[in-house]
Amino acid sequence: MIPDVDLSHLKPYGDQMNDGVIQLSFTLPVPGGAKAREAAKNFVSSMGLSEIQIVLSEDIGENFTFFVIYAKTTKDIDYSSIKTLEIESPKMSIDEVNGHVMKYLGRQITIVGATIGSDAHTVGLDSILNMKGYHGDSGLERYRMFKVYNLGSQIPPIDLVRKAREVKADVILVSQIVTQRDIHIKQLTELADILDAEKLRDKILLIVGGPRITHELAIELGYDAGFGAGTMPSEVAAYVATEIIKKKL
Amino acid sequence: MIPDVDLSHLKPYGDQMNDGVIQLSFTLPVPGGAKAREAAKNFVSSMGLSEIQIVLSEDIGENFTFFVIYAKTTKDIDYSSIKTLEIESPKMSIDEVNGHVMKYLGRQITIVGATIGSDAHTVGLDSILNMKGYHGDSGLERYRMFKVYNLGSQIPPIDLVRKAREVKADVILVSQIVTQRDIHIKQLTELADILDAEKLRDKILLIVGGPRITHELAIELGYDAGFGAGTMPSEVAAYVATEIIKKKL
Amino acid sequence: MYLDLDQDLVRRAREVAKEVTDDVQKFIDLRSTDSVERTVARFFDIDGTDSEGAPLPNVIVDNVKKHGGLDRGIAYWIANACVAKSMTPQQVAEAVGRKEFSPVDLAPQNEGIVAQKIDELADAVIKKLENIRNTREKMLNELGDPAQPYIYVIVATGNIYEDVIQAKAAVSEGADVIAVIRSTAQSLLDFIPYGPTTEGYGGTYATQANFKIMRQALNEMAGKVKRYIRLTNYASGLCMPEISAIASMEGLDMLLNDSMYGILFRNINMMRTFVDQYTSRLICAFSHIIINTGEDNYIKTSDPIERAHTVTTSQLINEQFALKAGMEPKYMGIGHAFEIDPDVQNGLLYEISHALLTRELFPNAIPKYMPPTRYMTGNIFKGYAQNTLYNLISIMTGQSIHLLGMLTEAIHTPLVQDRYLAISDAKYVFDNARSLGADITFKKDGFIQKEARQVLTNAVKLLEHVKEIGLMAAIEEGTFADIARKMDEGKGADGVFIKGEDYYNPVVDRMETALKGGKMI
Amino acid sequence: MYLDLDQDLVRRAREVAKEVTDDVQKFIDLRSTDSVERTVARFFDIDGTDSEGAPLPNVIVDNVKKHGGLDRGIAYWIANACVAKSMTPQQVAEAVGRKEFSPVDLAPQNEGIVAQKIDELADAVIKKLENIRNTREKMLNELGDPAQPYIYVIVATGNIYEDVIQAKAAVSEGADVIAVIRSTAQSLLDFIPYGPTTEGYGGTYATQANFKIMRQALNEMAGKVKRYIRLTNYASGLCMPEISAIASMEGLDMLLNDSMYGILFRNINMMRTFVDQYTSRLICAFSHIIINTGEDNYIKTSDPIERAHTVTTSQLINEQFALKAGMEPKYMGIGHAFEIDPDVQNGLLYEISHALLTRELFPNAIPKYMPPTRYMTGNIFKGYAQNTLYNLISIMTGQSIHLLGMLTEAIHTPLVQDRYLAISDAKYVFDNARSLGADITFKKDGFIQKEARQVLTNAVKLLEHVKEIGLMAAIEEGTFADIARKMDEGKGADGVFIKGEDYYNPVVDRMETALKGGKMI
Ligand code: B12
Ligand code: B12
Ligand SMILES: Cc1ncc(COP(=O)(O)O)c(C=O)c1O
Ligand SMILES: Cc1ncc(COP(=O)(O)O)c(C=O)c1O
Repeated sequence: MIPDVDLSHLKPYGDQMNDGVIQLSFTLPVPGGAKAREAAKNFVSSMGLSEIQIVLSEDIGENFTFFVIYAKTTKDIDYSSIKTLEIESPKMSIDEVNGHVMKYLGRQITIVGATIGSDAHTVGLDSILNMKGYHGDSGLERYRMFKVYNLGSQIPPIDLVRKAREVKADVILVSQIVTQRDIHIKQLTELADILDAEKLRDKILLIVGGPRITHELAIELGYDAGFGAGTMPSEVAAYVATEIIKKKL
Repeated sequence: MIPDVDLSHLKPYGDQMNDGVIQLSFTLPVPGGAKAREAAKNFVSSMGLSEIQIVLSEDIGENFTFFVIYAKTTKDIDYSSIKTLEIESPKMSIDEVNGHVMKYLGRQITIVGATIGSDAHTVGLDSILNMKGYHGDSGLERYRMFKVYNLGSQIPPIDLVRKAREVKADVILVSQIVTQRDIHIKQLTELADILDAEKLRDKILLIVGGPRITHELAIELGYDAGFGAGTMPSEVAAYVATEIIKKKL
Repeated sequence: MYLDLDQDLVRRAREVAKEVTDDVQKFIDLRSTDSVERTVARFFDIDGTDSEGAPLPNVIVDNVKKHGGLDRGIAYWIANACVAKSMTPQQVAEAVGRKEFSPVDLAPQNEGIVAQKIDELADAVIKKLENIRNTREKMLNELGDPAQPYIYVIVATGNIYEDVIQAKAAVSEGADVIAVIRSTAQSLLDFIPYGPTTEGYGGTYATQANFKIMRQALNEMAGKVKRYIRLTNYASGLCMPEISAIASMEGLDMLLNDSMYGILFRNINMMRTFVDQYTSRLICAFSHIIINTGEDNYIKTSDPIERAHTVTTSQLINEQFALKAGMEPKYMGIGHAFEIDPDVQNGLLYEISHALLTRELFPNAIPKYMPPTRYMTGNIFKGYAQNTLYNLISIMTGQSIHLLGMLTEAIHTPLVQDRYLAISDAKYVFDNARSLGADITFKKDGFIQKEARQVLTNAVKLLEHVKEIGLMAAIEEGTFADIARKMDEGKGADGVFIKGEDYYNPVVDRMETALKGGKMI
Repeated sequence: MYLDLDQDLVRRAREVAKEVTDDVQKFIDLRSTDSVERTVARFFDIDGTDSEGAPLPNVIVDNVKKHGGLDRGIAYWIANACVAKSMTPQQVAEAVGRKEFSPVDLAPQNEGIVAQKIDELADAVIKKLENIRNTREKMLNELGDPAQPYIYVIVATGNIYEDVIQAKAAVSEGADVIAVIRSTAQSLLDFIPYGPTTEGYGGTYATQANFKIMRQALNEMAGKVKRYIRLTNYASGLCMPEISAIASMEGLDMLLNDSMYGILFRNINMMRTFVDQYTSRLICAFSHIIINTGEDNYIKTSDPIERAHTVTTSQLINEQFALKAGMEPKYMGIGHAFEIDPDVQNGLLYEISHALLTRELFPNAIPKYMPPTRYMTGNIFKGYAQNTLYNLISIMTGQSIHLLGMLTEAIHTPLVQDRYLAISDAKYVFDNARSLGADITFKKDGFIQKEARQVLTNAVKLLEHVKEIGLMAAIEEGTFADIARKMDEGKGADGVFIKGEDYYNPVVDRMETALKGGKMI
């Protein structure tokens, strides 16, 4: 840590400790001018910011005004007392994962993966599942003790569940990339509901991933785990192995 | 105005009316990781923002973490009721200004300008005072009815006042560009105090300008007016002419 | 030129591409699809939906199909019904929608009169399309064509009215082309939704009403800014020719229209797409609608350097299919993209090389350049820098249609401010480097020239292979984008049929005559 | 090269610049200044302040001056006092500070012994400086010299300890050079503040203690990142030679050091600056400290295109003055800047042309390229784009020292995040366009070549004129930066004096011998 940082009253650092400087930008649906600037200022101070500097106030046409602002926060937060709910899973090599599963489970773990609903993005899911993996980190298909079914994209939740039942899946991996208008929430909820309805939920480890997914959100939606941007396949592998073993013991 | 905008509950416009989306960036003096992300999130929600998306959380070394965040405001502001305190001065041509001063004052207006204190920036002041002016808008020296003394930069407030007294100035134009550590506040306050002490304050129209200056700040500091980034000389000329005439009548 | 390419190799590339597409064209000429027939229905002014909300063009075509008459072509059945019932095509369709009768069950009317009816209806279409085309071109000449590269931005709120607001702002900021992105995977719908829509995901539904609303808004703005503003939408998909039809009737200027996109990236049946794209492009060629091909998609998932030649290959194939549809090169928006990982050393030199290759390979076309997307991240500042270099390469290499990159590409569909920042950056860079391309040259046999030759050579190799086994077999084999699609699989296969010998499509027929004096080329 | 400049014109430019500076050098050689004498005192290890806080080097020099002995040079008086009182120079200075005596009042000691004392003190200095220089160069060789352009960033918090925190972060992000900006207008102080400082405006005071603190911090980081990290500060000003002295003793690598900056931009008396810069540069030359000249300042207030030749002119003059101080070209950080209004059409072509001109005119120097500043605005995104193009031009034209632009240039002194964004952008662009310069050439007699020739031609014209009337007269006439300065006006004029015939400066003498075997050149 930096010598004179006060962790129980943490503030943003601009060009000196605790100056609390932050940068903002946003657009107001009003024409540019003094009144718009005043509005922007009121809005920013309503967030508890002070020493507000409107460094750009640009009328971008059709009654929109774009602002770039620097301001200082009056608030501070207690860093020392922060608890994060994080996916804790040990770092494990492929052999360790395989060894582990062999030892404690004595059989392959069956995984079904898909991008559900109208979402056509496969690259994210593939980089977790495919041999090739992600940035040199091999995908789950490379693990001897995983049996992976990658259904691809635009899979209706109902089909995904059917497949899961058919192959007696231990794990479902869902990818959701498109989040506009919260469509991912709708689709993920639908999947969870179907699993409940079919009494499969507690038999299956339910995992979601995507660049806009957080573990927190996943928990809220009744999933076991959520993986975000930059996830490495090995993290997922280690998590799956440990959790399934827990479950089955 | 845009058809369905609600001016009494104005919110930022991201990609639809009232979605309230804003962008933020700031640095926390802690190392990167889940705990830092959580801290950033708490901090942002402490500003009354929701649906917080941390789109970048980058450990930039030496225990600093840089964040880029999108979030939605829960607050809205009443635009319709906003009153702005603005410098109101009519748009006037050079001839109009000269004619006006001739007619109502019957003599030249004497103006002393300087960048005070340790501030060495002259371009701003010069673009208001010099013949050449700013972006094709002629400077005050070009006005027949103004007598301009441009003292240049790094002028101690005391010297500026001495000069003002010596030439019986009607107007003092101060430029302040450097604002770091609020040095401009110190220097501007010093100038105002000297003028008070020397009982000159109410005899003189006291104006400050600079890219970080606002009319509001100027008023707070006991100045008559403040001009900000992109000021045109003609605005200043019109203001000076009308104010001095008011004063003298 | 900058690359001094081996012109024999260039000629060879075109020859092979032509041979590759010749076979497919033979296959195409024997077939039609439900969508092609619905296109005719739409041209005959059949619009609206039945009581269940099914679009009438689908209703009547499905009905005729169910009753086994479609291999004769929908035109005959509509005309025959019009004569029999002395109704307009619209009235016929509505009646069919009300299940009052099937056109197929009606007694065949006097051959001559029906033929006359068909001609009358078809001539009307052609007249109408010519008028719309001429009005557009008149407006273009009056207002003036913006300088290239055209500044092309996307609106994608899902709500057409919101789209209009944002499109207007974009135009006043300097946009030359507005593309309304379609709602997620509309390409997989086997019908075109009806009416104005306000709910879409990742984009706004392509409907005739939405086209009309946006076209009108842009024409207003064009008058204001004294610059012709082009409107773009998306054709590729299960309704490829129909979308072209409504686009031609609403005066759109550009359509995303790729001969293989649907097959590879949307798992649409290959016979379906090949047949559809032909009619779709005939319409574009006739209405002077610029097509945008989708080569950017190839390098969105595979490596942009190693697989650069697949882009070139697809470009050459797209060009040949467009020529077969009688399209002049100046309407071919040949696609490519700036997708190289920013961490690659000398990535910018590769980009310059690839961008120039497209430009020099298609000197008479109007190339469409696509921005960085897959390597954009949550670092919006870095994203802005990537887009700045992309803008620079575009002006430097003389691209024509320039789709702006968004600093928030990795995050959300563009906010108004994202679009403003993108447009102002493009204007800044284009103006600041306006004559750069004219002032530089590249070292003979240097990095850039070598790379371009390599890519072209690999493309020719690939084409030779495709020619060997045939394009369709090549697709089955997974030659393109590492994606394999089977001949008879994929969506919409059941919508393809072999024309009967009494098959007649009066609109296609007239367009072929107008564009190339008859079908065979 | 890229510009194929007329080499006769280049030769001519240098000739004239030499003649222009020859006269001034004659003038310089006859004179010394208070600051030059304080430099000697500092080299004799006189440091600290008196009870009023006046630095002891000032105290002793002022005292000797008051008592009329300075024209003999401070070295003699210190040595004589050391002998007389058998004190160290520091003890002498402290005693003088306590007003115990004036060195001038002390009885002259045995000539031989005093001379010996002087040699002893001076030889010690030289030894010390050589050691420091060698340690630096050893470290440089061990850790390795980063690739050019060096990534050069500024820290400017006003608080040296805060500066250290930010400098370390910058280094771990990829900075190669750290410059600690001086507190606003320190150049106008006729003394160097003493000790570590935590309060400054727009920058941090340049003090020997601050130099030491930062040097140590950077050495630690250098070890961590396995890259030699250079430290920069500012010399130009009233204490030009003294700053060089403390920099040389604390192992700095670069100094802002311009032969005319103080005169033109800080209204320092011209005689004072000319005399001071000579000794200042001797020290830099001897200690292998890279100088950074300040040509960027010319185009911060005047038009960067119309007045481009004033930059070139100043560069040539700076080069000649550096040569006269026995400096090898590789230590000449010839300054220039990317300051053209982004709204100028083809502004980028002008920038390329000007940047290449500097590069090709000084092939053996180590040019320092400065970022856009005056046309930066509150639009931080646009600012980031401007800096991205600046970075590109730098790598493309092969610049050596690259001062990073900050997206918030128009707003505040850099925040940590601003610096991070600047460094990551420079790394991205440099790597992404690493070999671009090697792959392009410019059209013969094209825009870029023509512009460069024009600028050089105008520079030669200007130099010819300056030669006509003499450099000092030219400055009085306002030839440079539209600023006129009178011979005897300006700050610090009273600090210049003519050397007596018994004047002796043992340190300067030794450096001149080491660098060029004696004064005259
Ligand atoms: C490539 C791409 C496409 C390709 C997809 C090709 C394919 N086969 O996947 C094509 C061109 C088809 C496409 C189309 C569309 N796209 Co798209 N696309 C992208 C793009 C450029 C890159 C995505 C990508 O491949 N990232 C690389 C992978 C490796 O990263 P990742 O997905 O984040 O995955 C990592 C983690 O998230 C995690 N992860 C992801 N999934 C899972 C699952 C599990 C179980 C786990 C454990 C982890 C995990 O692990 C991965 C490795 O670390 C993004 C923009 C961007 N730069 O992100 C837009 C983007 C995702 N697309 C977008 C949109 C809107 C669309 C369209 C809907 C646009 C339209 N209206 O046409 C269409 C339609 C697609 C559809 N029907 O859904 C938007 C989504 C906006 C939003 N947040 O809602 C984006 C962000 C672009 C934008 N700003 O508009 N797209
Ligand atoms: C040019 C320049 C310099 C030149 C100045 C040359 C000169 N003779 O003026 C030089 C190189 C000398 C310089 C030096 C320094 N500068 Co300086 N400089 C700038 C720069 C790049 C441009 C300023 C400019 O000319 N703007 C153009 C004019 C026309 O705009 P303007 O000043 O805003 O003026 C307009 C309005 O503000 C208004 N206005 C201004 N004054 C007045 C007065 C009146 C009465 C009225 C009515 C209106 C008015 O009207 C003008 C026309 O519209 C800015 C960065 C930037 N892009 O703004 C930094 C900047 C102002 N400098 C800065 C600093 C810190 C310095 C130094 C202190 C750095 C250092 N430690 O060495 C030094 C020391 C100078 C000193 N002692 O004060 C900082 C200030 C940060 C802050 N907010 O505190 C800036 C913002 C750069 C940065 N980000 O660090 N600088
Ligand atoms: C050629 C082409 N057509 C159509 C589309 C998009 O249509 P959809 O998302 O409905 O498949 C794209 C998108 O990349 C494209 O490149
Ligand atoms: C050559 C040179 N010396 C010194 C300085 C700054 O020193 P000061 O601000 O103390 O005058 C500059 C700043 O631009 C410079 O260019």
